[in-house]
Amino acid sequence: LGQTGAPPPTEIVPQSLPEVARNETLNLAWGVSASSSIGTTNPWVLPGYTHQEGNNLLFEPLMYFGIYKNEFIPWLADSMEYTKDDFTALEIKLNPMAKWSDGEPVTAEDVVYTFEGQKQYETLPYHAQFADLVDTISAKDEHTVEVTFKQPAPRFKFEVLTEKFDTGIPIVPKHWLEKQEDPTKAPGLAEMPHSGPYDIVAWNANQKILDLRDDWWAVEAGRVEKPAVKRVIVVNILNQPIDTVAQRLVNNEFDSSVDMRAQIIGNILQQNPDIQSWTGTESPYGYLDWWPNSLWMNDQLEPYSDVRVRKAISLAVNRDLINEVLYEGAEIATIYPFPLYPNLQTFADSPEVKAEQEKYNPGAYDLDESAKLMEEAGFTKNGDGLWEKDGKTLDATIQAFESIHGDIAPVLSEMLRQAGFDSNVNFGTDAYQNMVDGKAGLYLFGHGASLFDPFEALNLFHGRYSEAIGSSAGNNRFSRYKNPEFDAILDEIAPLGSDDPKFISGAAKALGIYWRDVIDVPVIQWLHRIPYNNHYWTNWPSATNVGMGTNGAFWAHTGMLVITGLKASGN
Amino acid sequence: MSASQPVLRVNNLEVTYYTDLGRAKALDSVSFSLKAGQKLGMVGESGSGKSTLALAMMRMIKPPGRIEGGEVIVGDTDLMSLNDEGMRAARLDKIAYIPQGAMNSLNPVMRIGAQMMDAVKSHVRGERGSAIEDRCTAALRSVDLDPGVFRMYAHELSGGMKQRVCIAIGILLRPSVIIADEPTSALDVVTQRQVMETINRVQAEINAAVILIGHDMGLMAQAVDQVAVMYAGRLVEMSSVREMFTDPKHPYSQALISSLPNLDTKGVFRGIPGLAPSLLRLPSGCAFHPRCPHGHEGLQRSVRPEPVTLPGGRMVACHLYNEDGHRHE
Amino acid sequence: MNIRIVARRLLFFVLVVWAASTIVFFIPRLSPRNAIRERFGELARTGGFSPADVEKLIASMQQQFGLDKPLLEQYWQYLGNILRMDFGYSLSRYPMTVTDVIAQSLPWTIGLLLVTTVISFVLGTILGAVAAWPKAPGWLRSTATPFILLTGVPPVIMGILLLFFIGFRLKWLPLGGAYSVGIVPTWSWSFFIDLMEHQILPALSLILGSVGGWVLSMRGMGITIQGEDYVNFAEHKGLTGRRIFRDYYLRNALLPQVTGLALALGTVVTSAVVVEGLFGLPGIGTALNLAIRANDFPVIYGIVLFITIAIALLMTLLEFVYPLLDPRIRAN
Amino acid sequence: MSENLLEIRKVSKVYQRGLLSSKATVALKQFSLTLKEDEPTILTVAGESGSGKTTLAMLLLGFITATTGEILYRGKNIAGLVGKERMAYRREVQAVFQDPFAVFNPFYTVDHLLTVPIRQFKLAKSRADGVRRMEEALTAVGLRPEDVLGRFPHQLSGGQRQRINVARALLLKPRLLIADEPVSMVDASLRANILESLRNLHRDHGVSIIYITHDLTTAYHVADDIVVLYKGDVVEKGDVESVIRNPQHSYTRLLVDSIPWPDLNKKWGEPLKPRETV
Amino acid sequence: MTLRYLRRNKGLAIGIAIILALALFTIIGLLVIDPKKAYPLSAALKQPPSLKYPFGTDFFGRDLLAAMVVGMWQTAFIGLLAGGIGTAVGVVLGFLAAYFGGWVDGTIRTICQILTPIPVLLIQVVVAGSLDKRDVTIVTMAMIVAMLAWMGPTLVIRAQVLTMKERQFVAVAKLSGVSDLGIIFKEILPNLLPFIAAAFVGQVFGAVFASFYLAVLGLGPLREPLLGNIIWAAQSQGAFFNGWWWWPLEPAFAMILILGALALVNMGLDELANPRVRRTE
Ligand SMILES: Nc1ncnc2c1ncn2[C@@H]1O[C@H](COP(=O)(O)OP(=O)(O)OP(=O)(O)O)[C@@H](O)[C@H]1O
Ligand SMILES: Nc1ncnc2c1ncn2[C@@H]1O[C@H](COP(=O)(O)OP(=O)(O)OP(=O)(O)O)[C@@H](O)[C@H]1O
Ligand SMILES: [Mg+2]
Ligand SMILES: [Mg+2]
Repeated sequence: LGQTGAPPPTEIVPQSLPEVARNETLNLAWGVSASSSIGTTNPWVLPGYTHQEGNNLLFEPLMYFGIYKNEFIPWLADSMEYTKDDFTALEIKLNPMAKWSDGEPVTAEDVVYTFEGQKQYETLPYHAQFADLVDTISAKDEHTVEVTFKQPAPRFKFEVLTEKFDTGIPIVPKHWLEKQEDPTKAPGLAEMPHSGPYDIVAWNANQKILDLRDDWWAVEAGRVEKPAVKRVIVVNILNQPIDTVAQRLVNNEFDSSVDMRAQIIGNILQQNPDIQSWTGTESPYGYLDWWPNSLWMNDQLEPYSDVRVRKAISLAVNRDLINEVLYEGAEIATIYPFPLYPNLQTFADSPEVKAEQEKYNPGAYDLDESAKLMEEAGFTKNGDGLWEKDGKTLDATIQAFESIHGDIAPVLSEMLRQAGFDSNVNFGTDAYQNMVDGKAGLYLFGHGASLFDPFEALNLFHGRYSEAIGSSAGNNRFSRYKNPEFDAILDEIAPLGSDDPKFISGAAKALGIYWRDVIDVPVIQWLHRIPYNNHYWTNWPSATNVGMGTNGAFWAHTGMLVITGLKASGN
Repeated sequence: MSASQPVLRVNNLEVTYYTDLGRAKALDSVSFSLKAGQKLGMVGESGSGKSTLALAMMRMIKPPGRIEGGEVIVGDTDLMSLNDEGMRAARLDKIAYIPQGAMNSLNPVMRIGAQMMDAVKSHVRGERGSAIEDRCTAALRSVDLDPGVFRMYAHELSGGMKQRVCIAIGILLRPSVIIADEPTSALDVVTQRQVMETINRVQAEINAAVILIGHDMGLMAQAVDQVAVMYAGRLVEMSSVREMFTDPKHPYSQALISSLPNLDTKGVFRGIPGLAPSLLRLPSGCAFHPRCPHGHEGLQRSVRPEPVTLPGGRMVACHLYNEDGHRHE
Repeated sequence: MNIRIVARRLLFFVLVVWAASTIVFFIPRLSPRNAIRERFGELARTGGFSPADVEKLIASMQQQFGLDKPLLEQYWQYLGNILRMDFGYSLSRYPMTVTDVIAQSLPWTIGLLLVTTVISFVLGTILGAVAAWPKAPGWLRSTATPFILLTGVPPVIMGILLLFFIGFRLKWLPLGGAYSVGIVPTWSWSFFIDLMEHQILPALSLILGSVGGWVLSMRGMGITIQGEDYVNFAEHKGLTGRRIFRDYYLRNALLPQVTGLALALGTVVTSAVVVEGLFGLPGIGTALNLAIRANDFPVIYGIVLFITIAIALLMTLLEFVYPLLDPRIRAN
Repeated sequence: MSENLLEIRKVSKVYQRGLLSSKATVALKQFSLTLKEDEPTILTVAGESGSGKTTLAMLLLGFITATTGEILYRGKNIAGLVGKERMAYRREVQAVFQDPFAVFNPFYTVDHLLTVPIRQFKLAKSRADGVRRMEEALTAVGLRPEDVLGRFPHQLSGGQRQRINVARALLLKPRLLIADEPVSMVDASLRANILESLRNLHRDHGVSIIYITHDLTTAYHVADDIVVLYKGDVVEKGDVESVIRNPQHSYTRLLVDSIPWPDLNKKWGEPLKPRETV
Repeated sequence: MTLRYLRRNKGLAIGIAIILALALFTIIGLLVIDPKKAYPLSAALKQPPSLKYPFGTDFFGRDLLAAMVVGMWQTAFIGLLAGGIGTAVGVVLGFLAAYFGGWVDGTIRTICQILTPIPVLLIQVVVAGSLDKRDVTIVTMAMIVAMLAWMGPTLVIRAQVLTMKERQFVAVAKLSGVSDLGIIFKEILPNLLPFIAAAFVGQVFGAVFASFYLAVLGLGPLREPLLGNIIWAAQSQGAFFNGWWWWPLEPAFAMILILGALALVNMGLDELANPRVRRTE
């Protein structure tokens, strides 16, 4: 057909497939909307986001991070240490037993190749970090790699080199990739050597089948016990309606699935007692994701540049009603721009934060007060009961994403409407772009920043990221907020450790400003409500069984640890 | 069957159409008979029931019409008493119908031959294909068509040829009665004449009784032995062609004959006054009385005239003639 | 058939394809939106992308998809590519090409749609023919009525209802998927049975609502044909009812019905977009639906074009087949 | 020399079958004819089906244009008429068509056929005047106005409908009337009435009539002169008496021979006897 | 006369009856019900049908009775607007093409024929998908639907005008001095009314169907209680699984009623316009 460029990936069709009993098989229901390029196992191929569909069982990182235990989990690397106090050099020591599926050892050369690749290829996700920060990469011996930085890079180890949730980089095999014409375009298929426990044996549009291999290095190295799951089937549910997927779970067709809305998972648990959630059979059923959602505002765009308008909008949000309507009474609504993970909960409970909260009362719902502020800002209510200035109603269209905000966005929009804001929801695929370009005033989005201390979340609002409207905001820097007072506090606490009292009081002050200026309106904590079916498999992670401390999504990078930790139920 | 025995006897045939606007009695106790070899011309105004009669004899009246009674005896079978399968078998075999619109009577997507063969196959069992084909080409030849027509499609034929194909189909099984409903009205005069001559010839060949329906008196004068006149669903007169042209009895027939253009009366026009009645609202008594020159009084208004046979075998239904067939004065 | 006619029909075919490609090319480009950015937004929004310089990435992708060139140049290139049946790369399933995506989903769609279309066409045509045939027994004629009433039910709703009543409530048939989880396609009887079990509900959703349309058009055609003199004459010839039905009535009424078949394909594919999704079948419909959601415009346009070409091709083929069926057309 | 009402000069009409087809039908070849203004006449154009009769009528009415040759009406080419002259031509050259049903717009009552020309040609001074004229015309063709006015075409018989057509012609008092097979779709028993009306129109109002037919029986009775067409060619012309009684051309003879005369003494194929007395 | 005809043409009668009933429901509903109740957070949540909420309420707190009333009205509005535009364009183009013939006809006919094989709904999806979401309103929805819906009526009307044009009453009208425009409007148009009506009903059917489709795909104006939107929302909230069966079923049945009634009327009008079909009864 005269195509140039990448060879097309193809389905992986097994010659013959050994029988594996249902009770040795793990069926996972998953359907990333269309983004799976069938046959693409090579993690360097973009925008294949394929670690979510089972490829996380193929490629491994240097280290994982167990969020609920707050600790690094050494993996291909035994250790990873900054060798200079100013965070400008890092030494990585690999586990000498680590090897690829073709029997070749995983060596320092592979790590260097992986890093150099990120530096070299623009399309790889960590290209910018490597290009901006990394100075040299060298293999000191077969199992040791040294990285030096152009400037202090205290968070590089965690942000880039460690896999947690959906971030971090997997190590790739040099001896295979370097032979490919273009390593960012070779699909990989079943041929690409990998270090993880499973092999891909079949892959088409319906499903992806991965079988356990016997010679996984991690068992020999004593990292984990030999996995019980002999076969993993990632079933593509494509865009089947969610209630059908729920019913199939209830029928024990699936052992786990994508996360569900509160109502549905509640009903699933009711209909099949074998199924549990992160919180057992209790609401809110899910674990906290790192992505609390705010109603973001473009602080540079009229009339959102007026703090009174922002506050008026904040006052229109009825968090109790949100909890009641959408989450069956579970306390999901939040006033913080960060997830309340253990360390962050401690921060939120500190007297300094409590004092700020008292002062600004960020969760208040008060329509009268809201109206007063709007009138002060020069708005009047028109015949339809909508705020209007100079003959134009205030455009309060909320940019949001249908697949994840399908329940909350319409409810929020209606709340604003009841407070007199001419609100609507845009679920279009242009929603994100509108935020990035600063075209829109209101958007529902998460803060993928803080996991451990509040710094990264607060740092999203640092003036140095405040791009003018029209130029694109950096990721998550959509509020375009600029305040020297705020910046000064952040600059002051940046070099401080997170348990330093000065850090805590500074961070609390910054959080106070965040509330005072209503930089955005925090709305809900983000929960992953994943159903776990104990019919065939037990030892699912939960609030009471944190295991290695990873989050419970089988599709996250850490999903490999979840799957290999499962035990047969005996059914 | 003796030669004088009629091959076709129609007795008191009645057909009614049940329309939205009411019941229309399209045939009202029509009776006549015909001998083998005879040609009967059936004339009358449009809507007088000529086609209905033909269809009723074929038992092909479709809803909302219904045959309400009467007999159609061909040979010695009453067609009305046959079951559906028996009637199907009788069509074409005992009584054949050559349709009014030959232009559209042939299936445009089937070869002529196939349409002839299936007619034969539906009636004759166990005849070999080639024998049937021979029979068909013979029929084509007897209507002056080239046997090559067998392999042609309808659109490849002219109007006259199509009409002849229909005739050929009609005589395939040598039926004893052939009904031709206006077989030539869509053809130009030259072709018309050829077709009529064809009918004459094949009739002579198989000695069938032929009923020729039409309203062109000229054609009747040229082609038939007997003429029957229909008026508003009734047979009002039936006599030999000569008698009809020289001495029509019924006032309607008289008007009909005198309205004809004649070679010797150039430029004289005499139409029939008044309008044909609607079957839904037939005048009481004699249906013709509003147009009749012989008065509109008494009997004519109230009593329907019954057919009477005049000396010499002519039949007429008119109050002017009494039971003995003599004219009232 | 003479060369001129052949040439004219081929020209027509080319024009159809050209018109469709042009519409498909320009309409979306009239809007100021940028599909690649939006696509990366989809990835970035779950926090999946680390805070890399997304802009750079986008620029590099733009170049790869040729979106940095002037519109007209893109258009010519695009037309050229279509000539080679090359619709480019899928945005969301890169490095798969659109052709790969279509090729992968096509068998499912052909399997489902063609079979259902043929079934509903045949069923509808026969029922319609019978419904208009006065000699058919009353009960047989009235079997068409429920189907006619069902024409008002869009396949989506039909699918939802079937899924709810037969799948959820009665649990008679599987709830979705092309075949059972963990089975791999083989040429075996057991696989075939399993496959069929999964296709019944989606097929019914498509069939039940569309039979009525065929019934109606056939019934209308049948009534017209029935009034034709040649059908009457066939009866006068004393043919059996069966033969008249088959050779004189059905055969003639069928001709216009066949034209509808090619056009119906467009509607059926559209229905499939939702029905395949409802039942989790990996066909063209699902591919399109997913592409719409992912704003994967090369795939969307590729599929729309592909379907258009398929329909136009079918129509062109029919134009050539038609004369074989109808001698009248052959003559002209 | 009197003025010519109509002059047809070597008119031919060729129908092209489609743009790409090379097949063409010559429907009329080099046809010439002259009608005098002050000698109204009835001229029959006869010929078999497809001989070009209707084509001639359409040419005269200006519905189609001649491929070659020209048609002059009162000395002016009808293709070049504009404004008042065109209006006058429209009014003065009228037609009665073959199918007495098709000329009625089924949406309207039959009145429409008469009221439209009255309105368009401003024939009446007032509404009442218009109604009077309509009634006059209907009566003149032997219809009772109350029988037909206000009815829909399908509620009337073919004969009635055709007579309304003649009444329409009468109302317009044209100079030239083109009657294309006016009686071929009418019941034999009603033909006489319609032909009679046409004759009256000619006799009483001095209208020239071109009577188009394939039926030589009626042609013989109605016309003064006859033109016989065969595949677009004129094969014979002359006064009707001599042409029919003594055809010269073999085609004319065949035509005459095939006439089914409603006369028992004149069987098909027998030669016509010259007329005994007039 | 009409009544008698309706008794025979049962489909038409039933179709019209259903449409009248739906119209009545909508009109009375609009008079009696507060349209605000058709929008989220205006009523108790997730209530099954009861005396207080005869049609129940949905996940977002819409009173489904109000939602059905408003949704029905909006659906009808889209249908009538899009159907009207499509038919009007079709009639005008059809007349232009048929009456003036020549290159006008050639162009219009060729364009129609070329556009016909293109799957309209897919194009509509492409258009709706590339619109800015804020621009998707009830009216734009109707426009998108109308955009490619005129070819059918154009070809039908063209064919009818062509046969009409050859009818002799047109020739007679010319002889009576009627102008081209007069012939189009006074002689031909009235006779095409049944065809135009049938085309219009067909267009309305198509428009309702298409707008429903776009809404079910999530491409409709989201906040509005369009029937398709309600079904779409119910689907994405897993209504059946959660036991809120009334939520998707009500708009589904309303849709079936509307489309079914339109199909019946269309069929009936076909019968009226095409006397050949009528002949069987
Ligand atoms: N299907 C029908 N439904 C209702 N009335 C009918 C039907 N067929 C015929 N008629 C009526 O029956 C009467 C006789 O009709 P028929 O066709 O037999 O007349 P005809 O003498 O053959 O006329 P023509 O010379 O026009 O063929 C007419 O008044 C006609 O209106
Ligand atoms: N519009 C047309 N396009 C092409 N050919 C035509 C057209 N009209 C008539 N013809 C052809 O021209 C010839 C003469 O036709 P015309 O209608 O004038 O014959 P006619 O003498 O009136 O026949 P009839 O007695 O059947 O009415 C015929 O061969 C006919 O096929
Ligand atoms: Mg008849
Ligand atoms: Mg003619």
